[in-house]
Amino acid sequence: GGQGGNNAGDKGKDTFSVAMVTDVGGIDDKSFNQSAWEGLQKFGKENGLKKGRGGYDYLQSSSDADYPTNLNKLVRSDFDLIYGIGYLMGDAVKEVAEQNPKKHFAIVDTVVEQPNVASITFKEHEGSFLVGVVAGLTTKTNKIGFIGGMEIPLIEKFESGFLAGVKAVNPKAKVEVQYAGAFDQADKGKAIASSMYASGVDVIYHAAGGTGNGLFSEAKDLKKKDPNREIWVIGVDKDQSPEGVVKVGGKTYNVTLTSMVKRVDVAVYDLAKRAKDGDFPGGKTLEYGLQEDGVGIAPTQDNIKPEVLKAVDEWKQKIIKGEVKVPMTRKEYKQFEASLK
Amino acid sequence: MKLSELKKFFVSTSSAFVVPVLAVLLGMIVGAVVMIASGYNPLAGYSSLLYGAFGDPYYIGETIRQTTPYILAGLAVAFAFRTGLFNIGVEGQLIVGWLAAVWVGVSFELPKVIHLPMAILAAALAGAIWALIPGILKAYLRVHEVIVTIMMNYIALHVTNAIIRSVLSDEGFKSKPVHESASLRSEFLESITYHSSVHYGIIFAIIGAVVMWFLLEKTTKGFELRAVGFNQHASQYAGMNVKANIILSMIISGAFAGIAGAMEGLGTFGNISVKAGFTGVGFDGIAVALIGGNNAFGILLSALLFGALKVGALEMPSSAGVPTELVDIIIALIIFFVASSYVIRLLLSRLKKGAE
Amino acid sequence: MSVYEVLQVIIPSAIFFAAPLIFTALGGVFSERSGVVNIGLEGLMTIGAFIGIVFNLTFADKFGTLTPWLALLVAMVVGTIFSLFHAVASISFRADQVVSGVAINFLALGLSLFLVKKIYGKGQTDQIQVGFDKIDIPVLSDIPVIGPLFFSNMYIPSYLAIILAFVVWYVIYKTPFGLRLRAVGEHPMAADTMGINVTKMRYIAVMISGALGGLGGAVYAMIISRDFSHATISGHGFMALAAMIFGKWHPIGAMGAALFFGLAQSLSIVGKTLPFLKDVPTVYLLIAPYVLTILALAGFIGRAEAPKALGTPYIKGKR
Amino acid sequence: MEYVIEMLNIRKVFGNFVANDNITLQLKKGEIHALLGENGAGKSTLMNVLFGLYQPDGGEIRVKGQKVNITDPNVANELGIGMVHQHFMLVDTFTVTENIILGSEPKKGGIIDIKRAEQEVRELSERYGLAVDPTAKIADISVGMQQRVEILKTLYRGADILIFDEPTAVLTPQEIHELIQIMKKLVKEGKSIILITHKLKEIMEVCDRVTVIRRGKGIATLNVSETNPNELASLMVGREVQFKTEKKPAQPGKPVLEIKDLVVKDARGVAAVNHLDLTVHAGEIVGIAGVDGNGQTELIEALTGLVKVESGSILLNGRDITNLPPRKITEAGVGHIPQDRHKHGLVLDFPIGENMVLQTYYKSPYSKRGILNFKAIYDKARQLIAEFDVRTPDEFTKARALSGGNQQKAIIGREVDRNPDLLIAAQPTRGLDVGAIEFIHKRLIEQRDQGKAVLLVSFELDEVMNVSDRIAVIYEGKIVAIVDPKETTEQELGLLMAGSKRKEAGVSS
Ligand SMILES: Nc1ncnc2c1ncn2[C@@H]1O[C@H](COP(=O)(O)OP(=O)(O)OP(=O)(O)O)[C@@H](O)[C@H]1O
Ligand SMILES: Nc1ncnc2c1ncn2[C@@H]1O[C@H](COP(=O)(O)OP(=O)(O)OP(=O)(O)O)[C@@H](O)[C@H]1O
Ligand SMILES: [Mg+2]
Ligand SMILES: [Mg+2]
Repeated sequence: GGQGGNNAGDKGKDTFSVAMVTDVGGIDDKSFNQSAWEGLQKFGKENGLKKGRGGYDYLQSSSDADYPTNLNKLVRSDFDLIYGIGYLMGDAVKEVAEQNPKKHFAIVDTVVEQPNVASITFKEHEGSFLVGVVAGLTTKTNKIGFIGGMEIPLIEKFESGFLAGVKAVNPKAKVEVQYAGAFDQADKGKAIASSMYASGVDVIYHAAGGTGNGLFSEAKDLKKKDPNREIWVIGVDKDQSPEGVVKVGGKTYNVTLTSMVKRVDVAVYDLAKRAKDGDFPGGKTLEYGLQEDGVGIAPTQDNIKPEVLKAVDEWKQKIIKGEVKVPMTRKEYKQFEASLK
Repeated sequence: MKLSELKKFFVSTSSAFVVPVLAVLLGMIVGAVVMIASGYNPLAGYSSLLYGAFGDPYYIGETIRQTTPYILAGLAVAFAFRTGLFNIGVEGQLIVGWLAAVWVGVSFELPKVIHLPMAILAAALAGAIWALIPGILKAYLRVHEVIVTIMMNYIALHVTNAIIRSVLSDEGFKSKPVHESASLRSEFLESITYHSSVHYGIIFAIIGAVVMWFLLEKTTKGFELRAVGFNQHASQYAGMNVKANIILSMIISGAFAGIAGAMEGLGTFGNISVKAGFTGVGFDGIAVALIGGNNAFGILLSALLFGALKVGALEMPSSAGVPTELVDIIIALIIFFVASSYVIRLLLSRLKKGAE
Repeated sequence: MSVYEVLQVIIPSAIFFAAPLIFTALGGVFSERSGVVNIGLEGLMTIGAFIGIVFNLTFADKFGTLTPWLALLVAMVVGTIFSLFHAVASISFRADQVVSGVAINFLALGLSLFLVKKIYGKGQTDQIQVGFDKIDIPVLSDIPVIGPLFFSNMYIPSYLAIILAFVVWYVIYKTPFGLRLRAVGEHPMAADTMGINVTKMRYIAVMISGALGGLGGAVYAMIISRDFSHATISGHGFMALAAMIFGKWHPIGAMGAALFFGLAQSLSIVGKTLPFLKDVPTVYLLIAPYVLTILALAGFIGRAEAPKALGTPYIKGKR
Repeated sequence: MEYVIEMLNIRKVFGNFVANDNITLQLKKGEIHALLGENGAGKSTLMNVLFGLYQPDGGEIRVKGQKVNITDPNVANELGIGMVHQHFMLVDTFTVTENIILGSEPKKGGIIDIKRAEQEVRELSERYGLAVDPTAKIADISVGMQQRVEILKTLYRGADILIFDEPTAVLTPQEIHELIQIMKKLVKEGKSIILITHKLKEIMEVCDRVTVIRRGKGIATLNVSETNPNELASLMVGREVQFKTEKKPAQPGKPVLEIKDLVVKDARGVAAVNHLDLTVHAGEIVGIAGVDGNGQTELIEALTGLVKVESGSILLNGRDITNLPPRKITEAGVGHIPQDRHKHGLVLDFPIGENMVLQTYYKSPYSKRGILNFKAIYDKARQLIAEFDVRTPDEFTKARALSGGNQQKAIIGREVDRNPDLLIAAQPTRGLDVGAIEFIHKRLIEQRDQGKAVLLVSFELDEVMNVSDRIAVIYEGKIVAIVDPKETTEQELGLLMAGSKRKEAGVSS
């Protein structure tokens, strides 16, 4: 929708405006959309912008077909930098960017090769490796679970990194991997969690969005029933410790062992800042890993034993230094596993 | 014209147009009440809705693009309805149609005149096959088509995802784009609509509506299908093959649904990616068909209404602060009023009595 | 895992999975037995889930552990009121029952999300803090073999669902109300000539389906998702509808079908951990529950006879 | 004079149509009062007003001298009015007892006391001689027993004024006989009865007085003892009616239909047609007489290809049509007027015009290269509507909106027009008035005279005796006798139908 966008609103254009398009989850999905919006809000507030046109804003999509429409709406509202949040929006960003070569775009979680698009990706496998280390060293049963939303490359990164982390510190531990086939089926998540915990698993890591709600509900219910039972959830994307709170009698427990956080907010904020300063990295891919503090383990670490935290730190350094290359696909994981022997 | 004559005219054309139009109006009015009650400005809400649907060529393009699959999904539901079957499986048939169209679209390189029809045909075929299963079960074992089609939706979703992952991509999440020769995209249409994603699919959708009308109302087969839909016993007495007609009806319904998928695969998206959930188009198709009175022409209009509401809704949060969900409420109200047309007619006939 | 261990894993999870479907399907049984198609079960569940969560979040501090129970009650009441839309349209206004059911689904989702945004200023609610507890039934859970299968790690609402199925069976097949309800669904004019108020019966039936659909949705939300968003109820109402038809419009049948769905679901999950299924691609396990259902229908369940007057508005004096 | 019911100047309007135009009907205590009129004259409407299903637009109703306002069937029940409806009001999936107690169930602790209810039903049925099985499902019992259930329903509620709306239309002669006995007994018990029937013979046999209505207007009320069938018929139709259809002697030609050793199983797997042999020749009408349930339905279904034949053969003009699909049989030259016109005869939601081509729509000129030719279809429809006197506003009117008689005329027109070599007519006049019956009988004979074979299946002995050239008596799936209608009596036929072999009956065909 270039027409309106390219020449309109030039007057008084000293502020730098930013906006993003979310997928159906919206800005309060407790996941990457929310995180991205937090980044934008931070940028907006720091620069004295108002929410809305000419400041910072977002549009929520109600189906996949809405992505181009929403991106175009933002183009026509003349925002200076427009983010598409989520791998699903790759094609739409590519297309709209081609049609509006003078505009600046950013895409999160996938790569769009276009001179006016900056791509932001995360090394989820590195973060997942660290929580894998936590899981491997925390499990008492040597049985660990991983629940994935859908079998797609993005989630495979979580899976492979996690498995590698576990294997690296606890070769005897077995990781059971299940995919729910959806990001929004809490009942499926709960059923999977129920089956895993019943079969002796004591730590489950999930990369399953709303399906993970079911995991938390199962873990909390089990904890509530038997507060002495050691049973853990590892959260994803954000610090999910608030989700893990269980009150039994007068005591408060938390089933969240830790979370693998993905700092979409940091990345979104950084990019906005660079773009405002005239340093828009068009055509480049910005990878956020451990080194960039783009992924990592959540600040809430009360449930992790100190020696485990120490190990986590050691592995983190190794990864940053490049001594360990964390696998990001199942194939790479196989090689990694072989290399351990 | 005198007032009473006006009233009479109003009443005489009531069944055809006035009732649906009144239903839409009533839906809008109650929607306005909801907006006022929750502290929004209905004028701002509706003007942004209208602007977002038809405000300029871009929005018109998007509205048409959204209308396209709605027409075909509506036809699919309606076709089954007209022959006495309730196809809740349009969603699944649409997904497999989408898959098949893209599959053909990326696997071959052929001249457009062959490739595009082939891709659409593949979609129709896939949808038809997906609907064939509930059709056969219904015809031969009298298994209720509603359950089977619901189950087939989930199967379609998961199987399609698996195929995208393992066949159409290298363990990835989306297929390659379909070749230009199989694409419905049109530079021309895009250029006159400021780069909207409108594509040639609308032509196929309109052709689909004409085909459905012609097939049901004008052909010998359509006569049989309608007869079986109304009265299976009498049809069997009259020598019609009831089982074959049930199956055929599901096949045709599924084919429409499959083509709706092709519109997405060859037009709007140009590829297929792993789906986290249903597209919703198939379920919306039920409402489109019902508002359109299960008739081809009615469906064109109701699909347009749906497309406009859905696309226009996207404009409401940013320019009027009204949540998009309001549109779902309005849609529900419109369906409600269309369904209650008996009462509207009753009121109109009271009006008529008053006029006489 | 031994067979017994497998059962120990799948049975409890099948039951909690099935419970919301059972409630809702029983609601469907009432409505459809009275002759009113209820494709709006999905919407009724949505409203129930929404109300249950909102009530729970709002009043948890006030009512403590009683909160979830009260939330269920309120969800039932609101579900009942909401179902009046369907009742008025399809009974009094003679609307096509499928159409008005579809309207219910749109309205429920639109309205509840609209209100969530209005109340919380965001698209989904927070998580509830006070839910239902997993319990072991005293004494019964100590019975060898069956105790751990059926009486451990369960939720009370799951038992209520199963008990309710029997209660509904009793009501529908043993009481005058049930006899009249079924008569209205089979041959409304006959019922009318016997002095039964067809309209009233159908209103009651649809309202019960609203109450039970709301209950099912609230149970789902409070036990499983613990919050409410656009995806909380996604297809569960349709699964309940399928369970009702699968169960041949019979309360025990509907319960059996819902449990079958739950069993198929947890079987497919456990399947992944069984040695011989370990390397089966995930997709086969994902579709297994649905394929099993179709096979069951085609294989041994066969045809189902709907109530004869299902879907037709009753108009006095019309043949 | 003591009237238990007085309906005075009752008026009932549907839209613009006046169904009851100031009709007056007075019922004396202890009498059987006939209500007579053509199809659509307004009889059922009048009774539905009395029963509270319709509200009158004018006039008043008095019960035992008291002016009453019958707003719904509950009020009617309380006033002691019970009605046996023309179309049975029974729930198929319920038992006899459940149907009877529906709405006033005996309870014990909140649940239905089904044992007590069954006992009460049993007692009631014994007291009035209405044999029923209280625990049987309605779907499984005969039409006659269903009707007795309907009567018991009214008695169970303590009705002493009973309305019977065309109770005999669906009954076999035996059942009619039983019903007449029951009515006499009921009157003896002090009940009063209004009886609607098209069968003048029945009126003459049981009724005390008769009220005749025509096109919604009351015509006359007479003492039955002072009138005769001819007078009644002309009062009701408004012209002279012939009861005995005139016909020339048959001139049978070559065999058209030959049924040899036919075995057909019913839904339960029992041989309903059991080694049946029958031949129908060109130019003759063969009537099949028999008590309902002796294989008539299965025989027709086998002839028309709707059920599978177990063994034996069916030849049409010498060609084997056994187990061919219905379409092939139709094309081979079989026409069929089905027993249940709503279920099998018509697509009620289709225009009457399209119903006229229900079997031939795919043939020229109605269809060319898969496309319908509506002009040809509606031309044909108009022609048949005129020719067969189908009373309908136009050919685009839905079949549902036509009266039963006119629906039947449309079906007959359609079947006759296809010019089949064999015309199967199953209960072609069920529920029709004498005028319509006369018309239909004439048409059947006309077919015969044109050299067609006609197979008539009917439970009405009158009809079979009147129209047939030969009568084949069916009993337990076999043809047990073939008799000449001119040389037999109803009594003899009745005995044969009941299975007692005629001494010299040579079963030949
Ligand atoms: N709801 C209705 N609206 C309009 N007309 C109706 C309706 N119900 C019945 N009719 C009218 O009823 C008439 C049929 O009644 P009628 O009593 O003449 O048929 P019938 O002979 O009793 O039919 P059957 O063979 O089923 O007994 C038709 O003329 C039709 O127009
Ligand atoms: N519900 C209705 N709506 C409109 N018209 C009706 C309705 N019921 C009956 N009629 C009209 O009233 C007329 C009388 O119908 P009614 O059923 O009383 O006839 P009837 O005398 O019982 O006929 P039959 O001998 O066929 O049973 C019908 O011809 C029809 O036109
Ligand atoms: Mg009548
Ligand atoms: Mg009649």
